[in-house]
Amino acid sequence: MLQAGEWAYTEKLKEHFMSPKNIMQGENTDEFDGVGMEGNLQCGDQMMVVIKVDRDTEVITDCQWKTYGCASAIASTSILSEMVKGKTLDQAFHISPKEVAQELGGLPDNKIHCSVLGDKALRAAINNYYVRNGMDDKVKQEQAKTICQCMSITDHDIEEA
Amino acid sequence: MKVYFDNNATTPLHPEVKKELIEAMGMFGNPSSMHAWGREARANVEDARSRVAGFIGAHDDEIVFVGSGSEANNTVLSLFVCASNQCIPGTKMRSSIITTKIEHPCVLETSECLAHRGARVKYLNVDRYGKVDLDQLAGMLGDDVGLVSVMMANNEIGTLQDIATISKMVHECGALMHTDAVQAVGKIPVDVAALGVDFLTISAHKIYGPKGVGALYVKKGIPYCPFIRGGHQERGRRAGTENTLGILGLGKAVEMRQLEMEAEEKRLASMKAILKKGIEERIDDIYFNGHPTDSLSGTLNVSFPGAEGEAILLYLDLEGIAVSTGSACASGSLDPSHVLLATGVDAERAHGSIRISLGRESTMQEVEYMLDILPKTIKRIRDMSTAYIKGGTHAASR
Amino acid sequence: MKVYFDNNATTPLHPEVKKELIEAMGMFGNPSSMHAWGREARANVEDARSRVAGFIGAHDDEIVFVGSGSEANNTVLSLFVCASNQCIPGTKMRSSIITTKIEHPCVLETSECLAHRGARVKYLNVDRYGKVDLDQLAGMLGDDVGLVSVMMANNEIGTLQDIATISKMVHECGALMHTDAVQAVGKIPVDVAALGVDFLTISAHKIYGPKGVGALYVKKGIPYCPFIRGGHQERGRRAGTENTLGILGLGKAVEMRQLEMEAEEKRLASMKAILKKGIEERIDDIYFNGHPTDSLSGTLNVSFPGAEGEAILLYLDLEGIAVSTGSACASGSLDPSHVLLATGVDAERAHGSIRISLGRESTMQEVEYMLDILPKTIKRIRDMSTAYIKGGTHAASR
Ligand SMILES: Cc1ncc(COP(=O)(O)O)c(C=O)c1O
Ligand SMILES: Cc1ncc(COP(=O)(O)O)c(C=O)c1O
Ligand code: FES
Ligand code: FES
Repeated sequence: MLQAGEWAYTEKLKEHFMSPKNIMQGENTDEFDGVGMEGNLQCGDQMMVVIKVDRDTEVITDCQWKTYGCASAIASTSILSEMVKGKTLDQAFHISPKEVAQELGGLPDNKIHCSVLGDKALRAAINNYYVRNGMDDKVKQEQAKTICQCMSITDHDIEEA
Repeated sequence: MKVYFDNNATTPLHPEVKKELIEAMGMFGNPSSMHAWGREARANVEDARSRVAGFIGAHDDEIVFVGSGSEANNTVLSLFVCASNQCIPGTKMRSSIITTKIEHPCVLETSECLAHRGARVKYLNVDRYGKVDLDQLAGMLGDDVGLVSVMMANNEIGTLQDIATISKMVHECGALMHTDAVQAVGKIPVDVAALGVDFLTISAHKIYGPKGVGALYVKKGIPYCPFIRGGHQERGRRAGTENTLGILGLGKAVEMRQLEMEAEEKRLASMKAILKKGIEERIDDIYFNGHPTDSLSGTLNVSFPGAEGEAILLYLDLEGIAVSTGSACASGSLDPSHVLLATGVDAERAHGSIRISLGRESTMQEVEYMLDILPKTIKRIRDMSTAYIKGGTHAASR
Repeated sequence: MKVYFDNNATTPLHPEVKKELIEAMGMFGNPSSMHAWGREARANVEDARSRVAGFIGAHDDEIVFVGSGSEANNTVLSLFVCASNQCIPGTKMRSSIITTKIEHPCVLETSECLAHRGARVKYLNVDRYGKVDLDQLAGMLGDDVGLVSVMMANNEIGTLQDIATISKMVHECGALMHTDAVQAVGKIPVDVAALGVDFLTISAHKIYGPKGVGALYVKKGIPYCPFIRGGHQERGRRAGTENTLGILGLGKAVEMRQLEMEAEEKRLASMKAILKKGIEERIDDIYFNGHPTDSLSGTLNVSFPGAEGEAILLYLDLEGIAVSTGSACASGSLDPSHVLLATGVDAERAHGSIRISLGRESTMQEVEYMLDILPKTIKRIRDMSTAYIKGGTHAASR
């Protein structure tokens, strides 16, 4: 007989779930340079990512977040918030959910969409930064079609994941 | 501390059931065999049947042993879709079925499949406490209705239905009555005559018996056709070599329930009251789901808006506490509980709910530990929740 | 002396299986639960799945745990009668089924029921040794055939079929192939790839595992729809809380078979040869049924014209020896064995036959005891038999 069943998720995910990094303290989003919000409470998943950006280099200096979400959403956004620090806006925009999942050592199939959420919120925050700074031309639109209305998740996201 | 508060999902074996199983392991005959080994197994299976029958006020030959509560429910529903009815000579089943929106998936999914196969299936609404709408039932009942299936106690919120009243209405229109009593038998008194049901489902593993065995009560004289076919086992009503160990375990589990149920349910009720009061006092912005009084004494379902259910479950798990979100068998599904939605709870509150289900091994120390850990856990999750930020849904309530 | 020679009906638990069950009794979680208790149960169930899969050369996710061999067989056959096929989107099942006249009742009765429900069912003949008529199969196969179900080893006479050849023929016509391998797995090597089957049935209690649990092999990519519906258990392929103890017992049983099968089958074969020779030498006017070589090594079916099977069984029982007439689950029925009749044996010989089935606990002392008691028993019965009075059917043969 096997003694202990392994955790539902990887150890890495468990670590980030137990002590999530960069949770936004307080409620004041005004002190950030970009704010992105995805999902909604009715669907059981919501994510907000806020970023601080060095205007000269376009490097992300801080990334914080809040979520109404499950263990995968919490852990994947925690790890994502670590990954983007020091990256340029452009580099950060192109981090794929797949890379996030890889960092976590894999995710169960039915949980992939949860990691997509953090990624989408980050992209929304980056776009928000561009809009706020009059760089509307830099705003990147998602090309793919939305296949999950409720999560605003696209077929593109799923493939990426 | 290790705290198992998920007794509606499944229960530990009763120590007496363990003993019985260990003792019975040498008894290996096939109850269908005519020789000594077979007769020994047969005698023990029949003894278990008597205990189960006695516990719910049935005759011995009204009890069919099956492989699970799910199988029992599938068996009953499936009686109503045969295109030929060759197995039940002389009976033409009526082809409409009525059930409720809060049934266990094994009833709901089977109903959906039957609908594909030509049955008409209607689903009863429930009120905000999870009670079936009897007026709606009265309106639905008619000449075409063959079967009404209403669960006795709900697994997620614990709400009890008035099966006796429903049976009466159902019989008046000439239909048959089934109740899934998996969560009720062994927790509240169940007497098939008083309930007036034609079919009733029991599962052993919810009452400290083994998993993979259940019983179906089939009232004498009611048209019946086996679901699993072959062999003459169970008087031709369920094929497959009898799960002798499982059946003996169920018999013993029922015997122990008979001895312990009454006192224990009182104990659970008082523990639940303490748990409820403690949660109310220590955590704000909460909602209890299910009926405030007509409910299983060990079941407490509570919503914490702004905190997601799976996150609560897993943070509690890290502290050694087992609870569930919705029903165990729905885990893996991302949809909010169909039961909570049916009671009119909005999706967010449904997503943020957990079920705490106490059992015979639960202690007051465990309740206290839970009351220590749960508030911290909810705070922790709410602190990182978007639902509580400025402009978030619950910002005002803070 | 107590002699259990009815191992085809059911077998005693292997001591290692008993140990496993006793150890596992504390592990009570529901494998669908996400918390620690659930994960422990899940890990153990998946471990058992790997063992079963490995034993028959399948992938883990091709194994579905079920409640019995009968349920597995019902599951496969029932795939072919849904009027709607909503559950298997895009697949329109062909509606003819071919099986044999010597299948287990759980295949034959289900087939009959399917025939009532609109399926066309054809039954293959067997020769006098119980081998399926392959020419007849070739003639029956056509565009309309959806499923062919042929048992691998017969429970009454032990005859083995050439499943690999049959699978090939079946696949050439585009149908699916099922084999009921309940009596084969654990006795002869079984490899699903070599056999080329799409479905294969296993039952634990025939190989020293617990009753009430079995496994169905479902080849990857094959259309499938659950028989028992509800819940997400077994990846949505079989609802009902998993019988964790039973599944662990099956896993252990399979593990022990892997270690012991080869040596033991040789031992059983030599014991059977001695038994056969002894019966031949000591009792006249007898017939062995089944194939002389292509047969299970522990199964010996023999007819004693002039002696009625049940009488033989009960006289042997009085001497402490357990055998069976036909299959255990047909007991209660007074009809002669459908298997023997299909091999062309006349009704009288069929009535006068017993099945002796050896197992891992059988000893040479038991064989000797049997060879001492059986001749006396047959003589005793024949001495009071009308078949042996002057002018009786068999008087001449004396
Ligand atoms: C060939 C065969 N198939 C199927 C079965 C049914 O298996 P179970 O008793 O597990 O339902 C048996 C034995 O009973 C059998 O011998
Ligand atoms: C109300 C209800 N019905 C049916 C079932 C199914 O019982 P089993 O797990 O024995 O199939 C359950 C539990 O899983 C239940 O809670
Ligand atoms: S013929 Fe109707 S259920 Fe069998
Ligand atoms: S709709 Fe075909 S089996 Fe359910």
